[in-house]
Amino acid sequence: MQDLIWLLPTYPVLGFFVLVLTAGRLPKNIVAIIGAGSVGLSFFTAVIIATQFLSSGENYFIKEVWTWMAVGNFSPGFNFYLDGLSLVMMLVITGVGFLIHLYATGYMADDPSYSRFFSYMNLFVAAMLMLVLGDNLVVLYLGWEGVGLCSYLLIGFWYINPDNGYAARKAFVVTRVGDTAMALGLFLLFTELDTLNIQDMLYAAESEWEVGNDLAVAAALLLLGGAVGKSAQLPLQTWLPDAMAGPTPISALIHAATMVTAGVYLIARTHILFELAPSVQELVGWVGLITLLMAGFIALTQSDIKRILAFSTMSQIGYMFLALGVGAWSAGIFHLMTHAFFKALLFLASGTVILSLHHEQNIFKMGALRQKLPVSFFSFLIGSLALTAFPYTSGYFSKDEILIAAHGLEGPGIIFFYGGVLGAFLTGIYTFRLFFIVFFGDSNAAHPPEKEYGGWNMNGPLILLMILSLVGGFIAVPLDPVFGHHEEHHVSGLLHGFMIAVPLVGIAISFLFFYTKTFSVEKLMSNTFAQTLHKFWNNGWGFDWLYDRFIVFPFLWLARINRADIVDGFYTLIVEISRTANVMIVKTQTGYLRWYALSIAAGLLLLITIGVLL
Amino acid sequence: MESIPVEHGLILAAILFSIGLIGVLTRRNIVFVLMSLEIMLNAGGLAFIVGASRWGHAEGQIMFLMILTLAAAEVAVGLGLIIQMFRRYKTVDINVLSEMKG
Amino acid sequence: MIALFYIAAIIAVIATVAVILQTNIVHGLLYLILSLLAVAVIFYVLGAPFAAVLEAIVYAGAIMVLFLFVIMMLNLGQHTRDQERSWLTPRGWIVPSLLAAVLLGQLVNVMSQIDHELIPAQIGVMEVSALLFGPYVLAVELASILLLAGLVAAYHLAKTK
Amino acid sequence: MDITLADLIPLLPLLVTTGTAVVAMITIGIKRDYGLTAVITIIGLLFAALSAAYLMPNTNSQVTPLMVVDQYSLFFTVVTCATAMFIAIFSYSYLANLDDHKEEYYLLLVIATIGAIVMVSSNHFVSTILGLETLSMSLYGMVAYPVHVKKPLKFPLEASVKYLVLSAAASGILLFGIALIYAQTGTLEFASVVNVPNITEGLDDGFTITALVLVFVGIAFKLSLAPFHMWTPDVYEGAPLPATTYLATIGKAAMFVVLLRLIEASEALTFNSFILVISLVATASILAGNLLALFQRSLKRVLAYSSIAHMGYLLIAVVASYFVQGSISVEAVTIYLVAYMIMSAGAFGVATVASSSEQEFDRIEDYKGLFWRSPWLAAVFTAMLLSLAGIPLTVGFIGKFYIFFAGVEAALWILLAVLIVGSGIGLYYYLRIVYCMLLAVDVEQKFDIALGRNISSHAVLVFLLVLLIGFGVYPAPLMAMIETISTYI
Amino acid sequence: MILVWLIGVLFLGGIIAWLSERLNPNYPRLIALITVLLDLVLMLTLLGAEPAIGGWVAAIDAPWIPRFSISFYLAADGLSVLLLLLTAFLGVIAIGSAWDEIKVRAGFFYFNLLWTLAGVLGVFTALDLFLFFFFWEVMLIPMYFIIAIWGHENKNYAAMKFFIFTQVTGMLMLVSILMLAYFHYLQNGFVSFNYHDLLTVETRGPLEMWIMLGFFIAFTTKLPSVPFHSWLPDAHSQAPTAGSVILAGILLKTGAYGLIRFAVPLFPEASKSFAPFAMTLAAISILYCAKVAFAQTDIKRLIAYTSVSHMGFVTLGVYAWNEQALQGAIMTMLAHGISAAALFMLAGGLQHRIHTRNMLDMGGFWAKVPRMAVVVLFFSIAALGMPGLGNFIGEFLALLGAFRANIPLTVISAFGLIFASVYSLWVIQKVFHGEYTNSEFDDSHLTDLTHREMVYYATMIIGLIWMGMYPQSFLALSQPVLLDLISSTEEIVNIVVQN
Repeated sequence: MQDLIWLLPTYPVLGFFVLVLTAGRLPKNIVAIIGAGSVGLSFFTAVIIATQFLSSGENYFIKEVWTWMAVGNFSPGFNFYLDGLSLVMMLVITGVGFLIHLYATGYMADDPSYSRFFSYMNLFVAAMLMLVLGDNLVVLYLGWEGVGLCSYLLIGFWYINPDNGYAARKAFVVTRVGDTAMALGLFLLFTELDTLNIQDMLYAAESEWEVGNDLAVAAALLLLGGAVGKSAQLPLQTWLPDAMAGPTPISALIHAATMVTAGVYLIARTHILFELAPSVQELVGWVGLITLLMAGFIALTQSDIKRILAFSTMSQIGYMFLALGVGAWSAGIFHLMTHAFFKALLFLASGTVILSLHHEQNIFKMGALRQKLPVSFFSFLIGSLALTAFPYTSGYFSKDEILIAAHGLEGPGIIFFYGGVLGAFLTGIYTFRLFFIVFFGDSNAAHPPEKEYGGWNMNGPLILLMILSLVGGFIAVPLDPVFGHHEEHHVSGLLHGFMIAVPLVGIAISFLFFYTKTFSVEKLMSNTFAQTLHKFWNNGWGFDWLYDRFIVFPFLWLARINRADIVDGFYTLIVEISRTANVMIVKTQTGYLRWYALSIAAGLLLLITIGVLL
Repeated sequence: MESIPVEHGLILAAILFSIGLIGVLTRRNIVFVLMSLEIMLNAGGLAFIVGASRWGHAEGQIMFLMILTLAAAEVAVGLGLIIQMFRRYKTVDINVLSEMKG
Repeated sequence: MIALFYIAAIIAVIATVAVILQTNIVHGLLYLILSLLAVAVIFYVLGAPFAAVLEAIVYAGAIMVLFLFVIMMLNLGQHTRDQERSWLTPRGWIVPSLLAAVLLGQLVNVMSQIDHELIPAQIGVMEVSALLFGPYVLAVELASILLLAGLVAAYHLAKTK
Repeated sequence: MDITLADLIPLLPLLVTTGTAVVAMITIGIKRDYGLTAVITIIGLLFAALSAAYLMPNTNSQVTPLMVVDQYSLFFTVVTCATAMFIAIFSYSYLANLDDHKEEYYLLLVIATIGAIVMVSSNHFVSTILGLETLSMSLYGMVAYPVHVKKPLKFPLEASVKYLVLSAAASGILLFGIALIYAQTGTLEFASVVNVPNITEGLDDGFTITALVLVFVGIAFKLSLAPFHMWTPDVYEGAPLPATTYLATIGKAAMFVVLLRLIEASEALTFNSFILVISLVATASILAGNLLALFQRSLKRVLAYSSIAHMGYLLIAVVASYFVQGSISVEAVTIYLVAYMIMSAGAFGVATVASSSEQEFDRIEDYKGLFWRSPWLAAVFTAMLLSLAGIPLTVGFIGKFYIFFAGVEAALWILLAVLIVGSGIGLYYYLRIVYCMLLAVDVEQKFDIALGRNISSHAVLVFLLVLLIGFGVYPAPLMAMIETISTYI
Repeated sequence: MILVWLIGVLFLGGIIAWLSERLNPNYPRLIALITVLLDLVLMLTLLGAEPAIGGWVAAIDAPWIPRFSISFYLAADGLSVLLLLLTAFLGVIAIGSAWDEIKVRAGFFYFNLLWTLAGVLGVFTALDLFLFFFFWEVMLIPMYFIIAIWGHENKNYAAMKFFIFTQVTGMLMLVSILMLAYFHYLQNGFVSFNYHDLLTVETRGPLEMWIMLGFFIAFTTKLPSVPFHSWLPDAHSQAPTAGSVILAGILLKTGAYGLIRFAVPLFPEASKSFAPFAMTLAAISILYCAKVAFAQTDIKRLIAYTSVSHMGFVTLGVYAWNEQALQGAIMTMLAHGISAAALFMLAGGLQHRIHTRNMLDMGGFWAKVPRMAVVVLFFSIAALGMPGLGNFIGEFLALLGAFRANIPLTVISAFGLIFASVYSLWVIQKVFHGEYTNSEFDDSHLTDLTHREMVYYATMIIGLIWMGMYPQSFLALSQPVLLDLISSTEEIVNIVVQN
């Protein structure tokens, strides 16, 4: 049965082809069956494979399908590699993916491009599976680019609005910057180690390079470049908020649960390389820390429900990076999984809210939705609690592990720890700010919802995800064979209490500000410093501004001034010279006989002079 | 004692040749141009005779005869053209023949 | 004999210069004949009596008379003379003269390196004829064809239709 | 050295041509008949060509000091007579409606051909001058031939006067140069000017070079090499098309053969400064010719300017002849001349076929849309133009290939660069004409190009096209022949 | 002999197609199609042919111009066969794209088309350098006619520019060929243009660099590479669709082929020292033209500039001169041949429908022509190097190989991948996304792709996916050739270095 692992991506690919080739001629329910069903089949297969794998007791399993290309010693194949890590990823992708597909069958029901939507979704799942299951970096890169493409296609799904197109292109191009770095990393690894098969490569790296080797550092840095691009970490984070232009299930699937965590997967997958380059590993931690804090602050100021969630995603991935940076590989992946549950939940719930409010996304135009939208309310409640690491929700366990591991690290560990705690505090504030504003208080909606949108296909996934968000923390991930068993870190009870309490304080502050309105935001915002800060945060710490000024505008300017291609000007100049020469020389053809005779005499004189004198 | 330097003969021919050339270049009257051409050809003939004299050959003289022949033929054709030209343009100004240029 | 050469040469040069300076076309022609006759004298001095005779008869005689006929045919009057005068401006002269002078300078320069006295050998009609109707007989025939070409062309061009 | 009966056999082509002239003259004298004269001329030239071809394989004799009848001169005799015959055929329909006596034209054409034959067989200054002047004299007549027509097409008179005056001046220069050479070497045969008993010891090269330059300038004028080229476009434009064709093909080729023989025999290229002079003239010709033609609207003038450039290309091979071993550069000159004659005759031939003595189609716009009005004519024209541009599949490319080869062997990098630049510019104006023919027809039918009107001219075009493409694709036989004959230079 | 047939069939077919127009205006396209299909079938027999000595199949060597020992020497190896197949395949596609577009003087059109193809086949198989040059030039003339007769508004300029650029640089190559032949004469006593003979010529020293440059310039003009690229945007934008297809798909590849087959193997040492410079040019091409492409508003010009950019990877790969890089270059040639051809067809189809190429007038076409949108999307994605499609294999391998040769330049070139995404997605955005507003053109003919068109695109899509997912079938063909080339040049270079 494990041999059938190749079926995993095959189902969605088939789904994709069927949907593309029928080009929207199928009725919607058939499309839904194909679209969601193919992923469901994958999930089903994945579960079977997972049980078999876990029961087999093997640490890994390889299935070779065919050699992609063989050029000299470069011969990556379409081979599948299954171990604990890819098992988790595979299950998350197919499982959460299936739920989101299911949800989308309801969510997109009124969209004319129904079939196009599901074709892209299916392609995405296939690509994502290739990413996590490939046994070599080239196949991983195939999936990597594939998910990027689908992300582009789905962000720009509603193409009529040029802003969506812009967001889509931004997402693609910015991540491609990272991808290019990653490709260079691949080149470097292959040039030095002669293989791109991940396990062989890691083995070779381990045996050829000592810790801190420059090449290892360079390779790890380049891979990190790819990871930060895909996972929207500093400095390539700017695309993620804009990516919310896509339909909400997309935000849930791609920009929360799966694709954006690919960077985490990549680093975890090649963790040996990062261990060989401790400086880069520490950098990963720093990137995570800064991103999580930055995103937290930004989330405080946002008003778009999906953007808030997007920044929170960014922030949570920051935690995962932090985990990777401190070497808590398992914790990172564990958080990846729990995050997939509760963030998907939050996004899907926000989708229901948005649909019910006729595509209203501004939280200040919502309010008092608790009664009207009960499913969303509960979803949000559970999701938010998990997000803020409320004790014994799934997020609690994973975040706990990360912070404890950070605390246990020498050197910057203590900064990582307190930074992480501060991030948790911010999480508490912005999450419940959203929660309270949307579900409590007065209704500010222009079109108050008549009823909650959604049937079983939308609510079912929500309920399942609620359960997972609550109890997901108890799932034991089989990662030890992959990362080796790390020593358990412990913190003192007091510190642990502090860790638990801080997010709760955050929630409490939110409560006071937005529920009871004991404190007034307006008052807080009255001084200019606060306003400036707010504006600064609201604009994402000015990164977009910076990139526009220093990269985008110069590029556009260069493009504009050189539209006619200056190189061509050189040839035009030659033409002009010929033309001028022609005009000048034609003047010598005066038609006067005596002038002609003179030219002969002058020519004669000239030639004799040259001949005699030289 | 009874001798002339070769270069003097040649220089005389060169002088005549140059004068003929000046004539061709300056005169606008086509008859004068034709006459100047005759001077040039004649200068060439003179140079041949000098050469013949220097080598004691008759060949130079034969060449002179040929020049004489071609001068005659050229004058005949040239004068024929002058007649046509005068008939058409009523002038001997060579500058009227400048309709083609460029 | 030597003196004769130089006298004839001076006459030839002066007469030739006079030709190209003339405004009256018939005067110019007469100067040309003078020049040709002077050259004929030089030919004689250089030991080419046959050439001298031909120069006088054919060139100064026949060809120049042809010129004269045409000039008479054209019947160029006072108007032409005035026109000639107006054409002969220094502006028109200066460039060609300079050019020709420099050219002459070049020629004289290279020629003056020759340092060979020439004792004119007499090459009479006999030698020339022997050569002409010996190895060069083909030249005679070709010359006749050349004249034929001139004849046909001149006939065609000069005729009145 | 007297002429003998045996000498007459090598002179057969010349005799046949002369006989043709005489017969034609007598016929005209008895009864003017245009058709008959034309037929006599064409047949006469054909026989001349055939006789030369017949003699070619095993004739190599010096007939009197004046003429050398070897394979090389016979080859060019064949080429010359054949081309003259083609031009005679083109002329027939062109002149058919001329409102004047038309018979003398053929007489002049034949006499001109005699001159050309003499030139290609000449290794003696006397015959050179005679041949050259015979050719020129006839051409004066041919250029001005339609002078009596009430409304002449262009300006045949102007063309003829310009040609005559300038040509006579050039002849004067040439003769003066020959006289100086004669004064130095004491012979009128083409002989080495190097290491001859000088007039006195100590005479430096200046005298020799001056003499050589004078001769070269006289020849360069006839070849319309820059800066002695200015007459060319005017004369080409003013002359009736067949005369232009004659001037452009036979006039050039015959003169070039003389130049080639003279340069080889005189060893003039041992003087570095003379090489410099020729190189400069070549460069100037290539650049001036191509630049002048760029935006020219008259077809004849374009071809005139292009001929200036082509003569410049040929000079490169001449320069190369000093540096290379073997006969490659002579072959280059020869094959290029042949190619040039084919393509020039073809290009002018198309214009001639389209035109008549009453109206010449000389502006490039006249050929607008020719590709769709008369694909056949346009195809021939395009092939000829592409050949002039040196594009493969045509004999023009083979010629250029040889010149490149000679240039490379002689390491004449600067001249090759000029050649490339010139060819590049040249492409522009050739393609301009081609493009004009490709344009959609939006003008009324400018000229009648009915095939039946002058089927013989079309036949000639077919023949030229076959030669053009045939030698372009399979040049081996031509190359083999030229390789053999080139040893005679 | 089969190679002669391949070329001859096209020549003959061209003439028949031209003549057949008199019978029925629809015959020429039919005859052209049959001819090229016949050629394709004939080519397939080459795949099964047993290679003779040295890996060359179907060699024919007949004396042609004995004066210079020039022979009519055609032979094919794996590399040639790949390109032959590409040529015939795109030939069919080109005829398809012209099927409805060319109504005027169709006979002459197909004549030119087939003759261009014949010339290209000659270029890909000629092993005598004179013959090579011959074909090299021969293919230009019909191409000139295609642009000049059936081109768009500025066709004269474009056709002229195309012709002059390629012709002038061709002459440089001719000089180089002759120098090589002359060197052979000096060393061996006889002139030869035979490829194998010339490989043995020892042209060391400064001259080798100059001779090599002659080839290099000619090939990079055709390729094209900065700074010789500026003919291409004009030619492409003005050519009729089929012309663009042939130009982008096949003609550009002759330059790349020349680099691989001649420029480097004939001058291994000079190439080696020149490689950094060539790779720099490649990097500049990739980035500069990608940037210029982005600025274009004429959709065909844009695609043309992207072609230059993509061909930069070929130059990069060739001058890296190791197996991965060369395979990358070849795969790029094949894949770009198809993707660029398809994009030009699509742009041409668009122009055919709305009579403009200005992207500023377009927008929101997705709703109007969804099938076309998807197809454009596919090929744009392919062009920006999406893994799983042919272009990725090529560019990835080229960069992978180049990384071994020159890291900084490879890093710089890799930025081309980013730029490619910028302009590719810009086209999609500009043409298909956004709201459909129409004020600039008559949209009554803006119809979706027909079934016939879909068949062409489908074959090309399948081709690209095949190349992307199982490139082994192509790599295997060229591998022995490349290994041979690499080992032979290394031998020479090593010897020189030892000396």
